[in-house]
Amino acid sequence: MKPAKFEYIKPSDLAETMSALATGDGFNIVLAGSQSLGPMMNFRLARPDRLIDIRELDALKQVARVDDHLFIGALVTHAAIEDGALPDVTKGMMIHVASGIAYRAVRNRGTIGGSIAHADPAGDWPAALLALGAEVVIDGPNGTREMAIADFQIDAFTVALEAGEILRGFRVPILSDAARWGYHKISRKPGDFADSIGAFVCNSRSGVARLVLGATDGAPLQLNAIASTIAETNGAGFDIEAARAALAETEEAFEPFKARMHALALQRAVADAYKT
Amino acid sequence: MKTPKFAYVCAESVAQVLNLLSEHGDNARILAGGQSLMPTLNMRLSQPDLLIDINRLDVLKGISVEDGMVRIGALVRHAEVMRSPIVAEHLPLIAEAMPHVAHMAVRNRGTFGGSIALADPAAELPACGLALGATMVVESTRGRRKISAAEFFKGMFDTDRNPDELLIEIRIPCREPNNFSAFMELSRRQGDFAIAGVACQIGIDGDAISAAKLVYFASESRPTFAANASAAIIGKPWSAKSKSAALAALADDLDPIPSPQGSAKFKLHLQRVLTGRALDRVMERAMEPAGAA
Amino acid sequence: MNEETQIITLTVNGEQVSRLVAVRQHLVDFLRTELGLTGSHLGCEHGICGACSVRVDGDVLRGCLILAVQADGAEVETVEGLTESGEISDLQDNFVERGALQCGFCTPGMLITAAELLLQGTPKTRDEIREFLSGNFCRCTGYHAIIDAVETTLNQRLENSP
Amino acid sequence: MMDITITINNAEVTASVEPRTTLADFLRDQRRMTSIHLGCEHGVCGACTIIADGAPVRSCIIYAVSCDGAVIQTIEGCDDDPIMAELRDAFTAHHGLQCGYCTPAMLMTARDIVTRLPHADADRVRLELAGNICRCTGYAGIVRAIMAVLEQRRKVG
Amino acid sequence: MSHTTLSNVFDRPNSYIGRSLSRPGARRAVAGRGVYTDDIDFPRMVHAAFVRSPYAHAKILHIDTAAAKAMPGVVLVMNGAELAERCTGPWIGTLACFEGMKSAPQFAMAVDRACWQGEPVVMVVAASRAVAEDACERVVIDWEELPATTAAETALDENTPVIHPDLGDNLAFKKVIDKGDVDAAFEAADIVLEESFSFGRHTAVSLETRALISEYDPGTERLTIHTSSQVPHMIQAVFARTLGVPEHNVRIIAPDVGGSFGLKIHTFGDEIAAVAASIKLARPVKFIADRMESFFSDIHAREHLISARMAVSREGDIQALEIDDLAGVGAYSAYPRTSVFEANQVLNITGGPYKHKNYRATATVVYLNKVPTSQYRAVGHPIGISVAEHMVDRAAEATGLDPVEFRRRNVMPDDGYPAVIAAGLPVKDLSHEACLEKLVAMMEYDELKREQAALREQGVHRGIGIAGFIKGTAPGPLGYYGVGGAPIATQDACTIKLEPAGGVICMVGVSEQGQGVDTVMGQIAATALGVTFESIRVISGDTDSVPYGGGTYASRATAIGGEAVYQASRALRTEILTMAGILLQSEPSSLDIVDNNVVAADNGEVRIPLAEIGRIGHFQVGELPHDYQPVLSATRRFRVSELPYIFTNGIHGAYVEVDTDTGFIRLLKHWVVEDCGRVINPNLADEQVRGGCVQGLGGALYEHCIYDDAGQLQNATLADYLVPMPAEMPDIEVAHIQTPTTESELGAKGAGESGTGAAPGVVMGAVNNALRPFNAVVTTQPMTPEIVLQALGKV
Repeated sequence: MKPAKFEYIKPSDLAETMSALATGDGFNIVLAGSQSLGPMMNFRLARPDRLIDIRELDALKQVARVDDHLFIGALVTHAAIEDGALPDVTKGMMIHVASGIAYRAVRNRGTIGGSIAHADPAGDWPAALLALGAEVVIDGPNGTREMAIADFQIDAFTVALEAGEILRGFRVPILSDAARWGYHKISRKPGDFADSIGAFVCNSRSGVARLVLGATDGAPLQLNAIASTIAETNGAGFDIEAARAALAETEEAFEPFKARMHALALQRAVADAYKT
Repeated sequence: MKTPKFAYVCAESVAQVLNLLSEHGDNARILAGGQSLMPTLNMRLSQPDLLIDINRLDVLKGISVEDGMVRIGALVRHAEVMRSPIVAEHLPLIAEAMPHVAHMAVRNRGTFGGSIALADPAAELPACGLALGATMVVESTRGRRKISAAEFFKGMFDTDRNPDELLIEIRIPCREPNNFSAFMELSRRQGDFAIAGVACQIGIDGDAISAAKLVYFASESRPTFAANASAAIIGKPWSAKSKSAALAALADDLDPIPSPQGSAKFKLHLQRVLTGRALDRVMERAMEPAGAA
Repeated sequence: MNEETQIITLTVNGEQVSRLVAVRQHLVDFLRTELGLTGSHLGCEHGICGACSVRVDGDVLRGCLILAVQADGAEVETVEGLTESGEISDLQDNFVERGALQCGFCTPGMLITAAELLLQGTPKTRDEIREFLSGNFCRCTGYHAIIDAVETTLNQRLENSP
Repeated sequence: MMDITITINNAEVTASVEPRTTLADFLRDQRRMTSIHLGCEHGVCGACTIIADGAPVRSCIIYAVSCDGAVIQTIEGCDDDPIMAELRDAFTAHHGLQCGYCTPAMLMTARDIVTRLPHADADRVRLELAGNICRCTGYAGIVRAIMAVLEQRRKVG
Repeated sequence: MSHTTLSNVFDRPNSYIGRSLSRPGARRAVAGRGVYTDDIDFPRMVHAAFVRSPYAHAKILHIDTAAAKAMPGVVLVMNGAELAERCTGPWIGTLACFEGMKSAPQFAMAVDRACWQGEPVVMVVAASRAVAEDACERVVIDWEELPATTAAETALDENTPVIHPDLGDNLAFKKVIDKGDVDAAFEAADIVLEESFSFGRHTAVSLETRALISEYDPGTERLTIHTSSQVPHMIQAVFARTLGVPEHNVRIIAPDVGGSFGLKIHTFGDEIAAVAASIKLARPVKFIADRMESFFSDIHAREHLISARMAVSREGDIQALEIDDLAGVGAYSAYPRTSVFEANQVLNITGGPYKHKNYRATATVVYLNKVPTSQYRAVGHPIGISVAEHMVDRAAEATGLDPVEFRRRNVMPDDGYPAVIAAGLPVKDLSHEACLEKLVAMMEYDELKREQAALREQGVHRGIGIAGFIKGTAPGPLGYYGVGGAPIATQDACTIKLEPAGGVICMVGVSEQGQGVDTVMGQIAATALGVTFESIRVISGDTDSVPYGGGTYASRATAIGGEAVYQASRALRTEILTMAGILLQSEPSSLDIVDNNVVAADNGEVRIPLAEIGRIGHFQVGELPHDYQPVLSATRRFRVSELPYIFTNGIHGAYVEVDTDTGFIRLLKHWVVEDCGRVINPNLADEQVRGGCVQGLGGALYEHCIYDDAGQLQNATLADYLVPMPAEMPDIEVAHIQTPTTESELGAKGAGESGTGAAPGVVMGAVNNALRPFNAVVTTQPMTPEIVLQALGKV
């Protein structure tokens, strides 16, 4: 299980990274934590011609509170978030999500940007950031653009990054005191890929309510209708049957067992939000 | 027996070498064939800071002859000299000496210039150079100069070449039709350092010896022209009398250095024996019908 | 002064290799320790015994008297290469049949040197064979069997070459 | 081939390596540090765990070239490390190993647990060990050993 | 046991005895796939190098290792005192059987005082050999030079400094053998001949230098050492006792050995230090002696000044021989085999082939500030044989007899055995007369004499030499081995077992150095058991896998190891036939084993294949009676019991040309006729003789460790220490006479050293024969050109 040959480049800044991404007719891949890409390379499932190692790009390591949200650089590792190295603007939700990802050795190296860009359906951050209503910040040959994460995550392993673009980081809305969050991951063993993820964020004062199902076969699903009834009923309004029915309507035809697990994950996430 | 550390430069041009030599002088060593230098490095007997590898300088290679002078580049391998038709034809003395130089594997790598520049008292080629009146061309950032063999070899491993000078080539006059030569050495084993050796070239005019150059190596600190012995046979036909005169005169020319290989008396004796045999052989060649040099 | 190193790229037994080497490392140490080609042996490290003989660009050389960095871009062959290419299989068979080796420590160097003599393809007397091998030291056999094996191989090759 | 300089067990090493060579293969094949074992080569089994820049990482899914300038610690460098000495004794006393193939990485991970989570309880230790597969011991001895060291260090304060 | 019953074993159609099989082990060597100690690497292995004393004798005032320790890559720096703490104590190289012998306690590395140039003083262990050597140059030692004792002739004089004051003087050992009435014989002698000889010190120069990799596992206290050794079990005991590791925890593995010749049966301080380093570091430590340090540390040998007297009757009978040998050894006596054994052998074997009964021999062994000396191939024989054969040649001339004729008259008769040689040692089964006649025929002696005379007319001076010899091989315990507590086994053992699939594994205590032990043992086992050579795998050289044995020294492998293999194989054969008898309901005596099958003894009909015996015996499914215990292996030990040695004999011939102008000697031709008992593999036996000869010729003409008066070795490189190379060596014609020894059933004697023993003597004889017209005599070895010219009065 040895990787196929590739050329290795370590650009020193964003501009160099952009030009590296653009040049060469071959297939270029960005290397950050390598915790997902590494195994795929060893399996020879991924066979890039050139690997562009961005681990030293300071531009992607920034963390800063800006107005009502926190900017988090794409290269921030799960372990940093887990260890509380960032300002806790999500009342502990991100710390909880980070510490549940894979194993410490993986979290030490794996990055939040890598997780989102890789867009593994069973990944934690795609569901969690969607529930938090985050926005993605993208640098490209023709300038920077922002986008709601919901629009960024198109399908399994598919995101709205154009050729030559790179994910600089995320804007995560700061949760106010009134906000509540719930997060529940079902997996056979700690550190395993998730079978189901339920994520729920609501703020009774701002009326924001987002209920997200992760670990589907594609991008995470937003069940906004149910979310608002839950918020309005302070959690009591969650009806598992309604949830299961809502899931049935989505194009993803979940098998009965899967649908049950997903509904259960949502139910526990909501319960988690309202436990005192 | 691992070499001490050093910096290594593989020179791309003579100019680069000369600059490095002028900058580092004695702290730098030229690496050509390496057949003498490397053993001293492995034994940590010399610890230069810089090794300048000149093996890629093609300008220092090649054997050519023009208007009576053979030019041998400093980097020419001994094996090439052995195979060279030019040497065979124009420098029979050197052709006869080559098989005595170390072993095939050493001759494949060791260089003509390296042997001359090292001036090992027991080496064959310095003596041949002196006997044939060779000229060493050296160059430094201050320019080129030619050094006659007589001035070049000053002592044991000591030559007139300054530390900042690179030996470029060796020019040796071609054999005159009336010149005849003989090379002989005694070494305990095939390819060993010699313990006695003579390179001699004589000129014949009619039936008299018009010129003679007897050069000895291995017993002295440097290749040594035996003026008295040579004089003893010039201007008269070859005879037993002139031969014994030469042998007798040798004691005034040579002052052998005792070593673990033998005492001074022993070495002088061997040089005498070799002188007799070498002169016999060269006179046989002189007497052969012309052309069968 | 710390250890100066340099990347060299060369062909060894037909295979291209590229390694970072200390400039002071001689070729045989490089072949033995970096490439695991332990067929070449160290008997003296000062160019006398011939146990380290290897072929560089077709010439048999003392592998301990040439730096690895000097072999950059060169074509190196060792006894392992000559074995795999089959060039000296007749010589090897005759060595074994005749008992032209005992401890075998000198044998790789002896084979590579004898191979150069065989390539010359001209008849040789026993003394000429002895002289050609005069730079290869063997302490076990006393050389007689080695001269026999080389002589037999040379005559076999001369017989069946046109 | 690329030139890299890495500090391994506080000795600076310069080497030339192919970009695709993983850190594990580089340490095993070129540096002959055979305590690093390959169990899966896709980041799951943990047998290749070493410490890079102070944190445990999977050395089989990162490239040596990307570790240029890094500071690497392997068990070979822990001969005189007091914490590792405690762990070694505990592992031996509590049967924290049988075949020993997972043990070097298990010890490097245990060292991270003991230093990063001084107040960890058995469950937390088990959670932290989730990424290090052991096929012989069933983990009981390993957890006992780590708990013994944690309690000993907590007692000493 | 008479030979008749045995001969049928060796004369059977499928017998391998007497067949020149080629060595399967040679295949890997010609492919460059031999595995010598330096070819082996282990993870985390580090390398040792040594700072050695530059002086022959000096006090160590202070050692500063700070700079060395600080160098990157250095993992350990250790001096003599620190090493001594890790050793159980110094060793003393004496043996109880050498009465009155004394030697100073010796530490592995010099403590306070260095006693020879080259003695290890500080060890550096680092990531690479090059870095270790760099660091050695950073060790600063303050020395106080002391006067050195370097000349044997004056070693015992009053004013010569005593190397080890607490020994009282520089005398190591003195011994006298006095048989018959020597003084009376000289009184009555018609002719008395006197001569004095000088033999130069030289050393083995195996092409693979000493090599060792030591690994220590602190958990199990297991010490595993790969080393180029001839005597794995002995060195196991030496390392264990010296470093305090339980002996059963020490494993010695001798991979391919690149030549040894006696060098690799001794204890070396640098090796002890490297092993100690591996124990301290718990990491593999590799120590490969490089060529230069080998000259300063490998044992030396053969430095002797010897005077001889021979009384001869006018008719040509040797009546008495007297020798007085002064041997200059090193600063300490070698452990555990001592440095006096060589002089002791000179006394034993000088004049061995001849009938004279009056023999007096004195040996005086003195310490010198030089490298310690000890056993090197044909211990003492080159000296004793050179002296005796020279005196015999002079006696022949003095009595007007041809050298061959004189020898015919004086050698012990072939029908006169068992007998006792002049020195008092028992001998049997020798063939001096037969060997002499065969040599004369091979040399075409008379024709050669005619050619010599003709050439002499033309001023070409050739010489013909003859030298008979006896060689002590295959020592028994009564001799010097093992007596006095040294861990030197003279017995040897073989364990042979039948494998499930019918293959046979033969484990022997003797070790392979390239001389062909593995092949010879395979031939013996195959013949004795009745299986094919290919179905046997011989294991040697690994103390974990082979029964306790003495290893290889004193030409004992085939003689003693071979007999153990023979006995064990016959025992296994009996076990197999017993089991076959049960399976086939037949009398075992009615069965035999031929080509891996149990067959009917009378008509050879195959009854049951050995593979079937193996399957049934090992798997025990149920074919055998419940109470029958199948025995599928056998171990047998053998030792020479009554004799100090199994003596062999033989005779060399040499034809040389001396250039009387330059003193150069050219070796034209060499002949050897040897009787080493039953020859198992003729080609291997012949090649041992040839290799041995050239090694002897080196000592005769070229090899000499040249010391100056200050004890500085002048020629410590292969360019200056001249070993025989191909171009100077002659072709060597070898023939064997086979008189099987009655000491064993196999009947094989030793063959490894007879070439070395007599070659110097025969060449000296030939040189002196060439110089007869000039009345010049050469009795100094090596016979360099200067020595010859001095004899000729030309220098």
